[in-house]
Amino acid sequence: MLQISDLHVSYGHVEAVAGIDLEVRPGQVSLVLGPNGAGKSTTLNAVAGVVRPARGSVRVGDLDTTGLPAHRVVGAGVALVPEGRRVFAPMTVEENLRLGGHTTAPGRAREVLERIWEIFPVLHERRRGAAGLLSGGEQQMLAFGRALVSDPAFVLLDEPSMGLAPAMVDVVVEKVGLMAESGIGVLMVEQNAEAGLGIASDVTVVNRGQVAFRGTSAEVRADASVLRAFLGESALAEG
Amino acid sequence: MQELVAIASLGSVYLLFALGLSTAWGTIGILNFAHGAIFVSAAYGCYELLEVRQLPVLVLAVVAVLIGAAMSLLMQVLVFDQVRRRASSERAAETRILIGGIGVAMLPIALASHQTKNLAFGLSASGFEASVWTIGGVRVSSVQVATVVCAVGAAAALAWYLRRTRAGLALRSLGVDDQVAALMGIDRRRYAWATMAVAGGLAGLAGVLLTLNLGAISAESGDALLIKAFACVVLGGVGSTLGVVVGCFTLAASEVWVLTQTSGMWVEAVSFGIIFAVLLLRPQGIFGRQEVRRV
Amino acid sequence: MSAFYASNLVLVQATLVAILLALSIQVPLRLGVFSLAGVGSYGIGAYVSANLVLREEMGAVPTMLVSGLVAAAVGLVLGVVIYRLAGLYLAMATIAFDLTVGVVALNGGEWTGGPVGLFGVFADLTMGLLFGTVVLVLVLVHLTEVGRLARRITTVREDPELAASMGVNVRAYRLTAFVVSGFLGGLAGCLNTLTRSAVGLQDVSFHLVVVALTTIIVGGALSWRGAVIGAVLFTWLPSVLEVVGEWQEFVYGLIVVLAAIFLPTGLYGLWCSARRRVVERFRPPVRPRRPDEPDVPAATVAPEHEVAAR
Amino acid sequence: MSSPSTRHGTVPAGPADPVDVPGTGTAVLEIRDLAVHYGGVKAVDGITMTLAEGGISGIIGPNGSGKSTLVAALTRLTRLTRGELTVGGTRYERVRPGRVPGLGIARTFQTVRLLGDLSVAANVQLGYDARSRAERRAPLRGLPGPVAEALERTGLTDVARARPSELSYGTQRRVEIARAIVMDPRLLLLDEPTAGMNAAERVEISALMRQLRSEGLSQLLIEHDVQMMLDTCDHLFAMAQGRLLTEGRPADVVADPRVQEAYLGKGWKADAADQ
Repeated sequence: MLQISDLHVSYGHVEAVAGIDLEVRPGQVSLVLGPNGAGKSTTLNAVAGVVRPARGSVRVGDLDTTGLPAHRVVGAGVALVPEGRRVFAPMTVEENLRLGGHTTAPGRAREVLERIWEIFPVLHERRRGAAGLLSGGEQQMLAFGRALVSDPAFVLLDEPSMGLAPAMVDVVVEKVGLMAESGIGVLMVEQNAEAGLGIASDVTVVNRGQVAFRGTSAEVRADASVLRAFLGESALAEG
Repeated sequence: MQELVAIASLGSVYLLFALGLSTAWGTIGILNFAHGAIFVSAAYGCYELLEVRQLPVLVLAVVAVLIGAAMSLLMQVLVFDQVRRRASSERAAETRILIGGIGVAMLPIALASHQTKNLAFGLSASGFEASVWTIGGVRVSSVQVATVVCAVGAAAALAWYLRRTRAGLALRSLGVDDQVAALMGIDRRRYAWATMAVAGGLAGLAGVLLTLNLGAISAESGDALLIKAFACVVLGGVGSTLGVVVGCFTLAASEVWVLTQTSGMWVEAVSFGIIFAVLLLRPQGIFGRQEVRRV
Repeated sequence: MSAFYASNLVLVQATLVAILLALSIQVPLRLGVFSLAGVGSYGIGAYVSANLVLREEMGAVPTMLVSGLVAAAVGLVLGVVIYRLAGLYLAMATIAFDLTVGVVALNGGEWTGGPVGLFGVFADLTMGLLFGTVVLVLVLVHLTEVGRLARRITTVREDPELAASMGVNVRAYRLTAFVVSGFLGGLAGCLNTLTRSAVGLQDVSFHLVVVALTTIIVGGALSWRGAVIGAVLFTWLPSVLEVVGEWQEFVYGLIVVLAAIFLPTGLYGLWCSARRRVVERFRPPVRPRRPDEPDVPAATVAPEHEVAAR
Repeated sequence: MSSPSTRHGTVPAGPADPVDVPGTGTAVLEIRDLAVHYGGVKAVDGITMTLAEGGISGIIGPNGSGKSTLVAALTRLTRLTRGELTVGGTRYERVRPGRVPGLGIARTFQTVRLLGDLSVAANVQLGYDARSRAERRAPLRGLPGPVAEALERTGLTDVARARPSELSYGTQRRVEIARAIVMDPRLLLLDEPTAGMNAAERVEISALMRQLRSEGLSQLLIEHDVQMMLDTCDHLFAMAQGRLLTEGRPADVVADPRVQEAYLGKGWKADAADQ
């Protein structure tokens, strides 16, 4: 289990994350929703070691990974797919995937790579091409694949549907579902609520660095105030 | 034909020197202005060692590589890492790494100049005499052959390493996006140390080979070589091993051509002309993919 | 006092020239233009002035003006060619320019005296004129460090995009940096030739780049006061520290390294922040922020279109 | 356009009766068929908009919908692939960015861009510096009148001598707004001005914008916070994937199923209907 307790992160004067608790279980998708600037991405970055939390703890199974640098968090079994995908554009698709397996034992990496070719046939087709030439959706697939090669127990997804056409969003959602089915715990951050609701087991709405709502997918659909949390956060305060 | 031999050996010296400079710049983002000082210091270290005891030339080459690697690593740990840790932004770090490099280069050069009284020094004390062969009217020395073999071998090995190995791949990814590279589990600092050590070792080897080639070098020869290497790297394209190879031999050929056409004093200007021409006409270099950072 | 002055005349002159040379690198730096072309301009000014005096028997004042203007014109041409380059590329391209000037000096035949140089360059340069010129330059530079112009220069350096949004023609500012740098460098070279009545290859060497850069980095890069502090320090250090003697270069190198690591704003910057701290102690703080809080890292707030372009 | 469903009865109506909005007849800014492509990415792909003089227009759209690129294009900081831009009757799609303020467009940035070495007052003065020589009056002592006034209106007078780093994020954003209004623009472009602000600060900014509108200043607001848009804007544009989805009265736009879908995913409406 990936457990985030009382996480605080500050940038200058802004306390971007002010005490967030989250749990991610293997094989399940935890969805984090919230408006821009709510602290969603910062939470993921703090878990992945990109930024240092000011307070709180992150535990992966029995391992305390709080404050570890990013390159060591990967070894603990947590892979982050960053916002905007950020594939290594001038390198080939295959090289991108091999980089994802940097910390994996070579034999195991090859095994996982074979699986990835199966899940994402488009990547196999274009494996010799430069990653920068892929479409947005294909780049998202590559970013998923790259994270999966590290053979993670938990995957953190930062707005995977961002900037993608609706049809492509459906594909992304489908692949996230596949990830979870294979036993990986997924922590997904989204602005696009529907992109995750169908596959998420639990939903956390974050607002101004704190948890504003927590419940199951069905509860979110039933509660109109959560919708308003998206369309206007002050509406939530009033409701 | 004799010119071809000159181009091959001159280009090979440039190549040995520029390979490390280019790789460090293209991957870990460090343009080491003290690279020339490492080159001279390694040769000078061998010269001082010969004062103590006579050593065969092969041992000297190994010593030069070790001196170069150690100096380069030390600079990385004591200066560049420190600058980067304290700098507020990537841009500020870039400028101060350049300045720090200029400063750190002065230290060994001052030492060597002081000891040699600014005179040229050589490695004749090793008792090594290059054999010279004449093949079809073309004179080739064993040192020239060794230089070409070392340079081409080093370039091929480096290209293979960067293309084919897991570590090489990781190193290249640092040059593309070091933040995401960290997310892949790549430890930038460790790679920076290894890269700088290799770069320094190659510069050290170039120092001994050029000294043997020319008979003697002076403490100042590193500065001129640095600008030339910059020209080669810019010409070929930062981050491309093939580009550096082409750049180095192009510069050597241009210099040899100018040497045969003019009085020879203009040779030094060739590299500057190349820098200007490339930055204006094709800023990413012949094989470069990264766009030159412009305003 | 006068005995001290007489015995140290050469050093005083050298300090004044060093101030101008340092300014020729500092002015573009203040605009965010990392150009070291001022050293090449220095060489141009040095040789042009020698020729003007030796061939045309020109007086000191017209020689200074013409040398400065010639170097400024060359600076403008150079600027038009490379003003778009940034960072290391610009620094290296301008170093190449400096060294090109050196090669031309070496091959200039009777115009430059080749490796020997030119001697007997006597003009009517008085100490008063030299001093007055430097003071005038400092006053003019000072005017760019106060008020509207100072604010706009700072914006061009720190955030060119913001500067454009504030109506600044960034390209014109950057080109002006090349011209002013050329003029100041040319003037410095000319004054050096006139005070020493000779010019040689040492006036166009790479070593000068190191000297000028060191002066500014240690003194402080963002004010003429930094250039003055650095120039005084590095001209007088050898005579004050006799012990250093032949290890001068070594000590200089050490100072540059330490400054690059620990002194991002130079000695003048250090003085300014110390003064500010004292002032702030007596001013009620405005919701002070904790010193351990980091700035927002740029990467976490990347504009949307940058992400899209990747 | 479909009429709003009853569910949106909870959404407050626009802040002002359209009749009260001054001078809606003429256009302050016209955008015609604007496109910006980066390599293969069509960040903005054929947008036509007209901003009414004297009103507050808003643009909403999810991340990656092209809003920031649009702003970069309007301020000439990015190259247009095609399209025409007209401000106050002057075509300007080819001018360099430094001339945009002279045409009467002032802006704030998505991330705070203040100069850390300058005081708050000096940062605001940067905006005054952008005015033409004829409009500038620099007093011998103290701040020029318009600068002092802008500081006063944005509630910054007390912190005028502080450095930006000493201020909270919300206050820093107000410095940016002060810097923009002291330029005396005909159009003020606000790029996510309330990001990182708390609710009280948001209300303040919204009030300030409406105050400026009552003085006749046209504004273009880019925001994620839809509630703030509903409270502040007279006219709303919704973008998705580089294109204009719809435009109209704010409440209508927010109620538009296509807008709901862009924000919430296409399955949303069906699910909501189940309730």
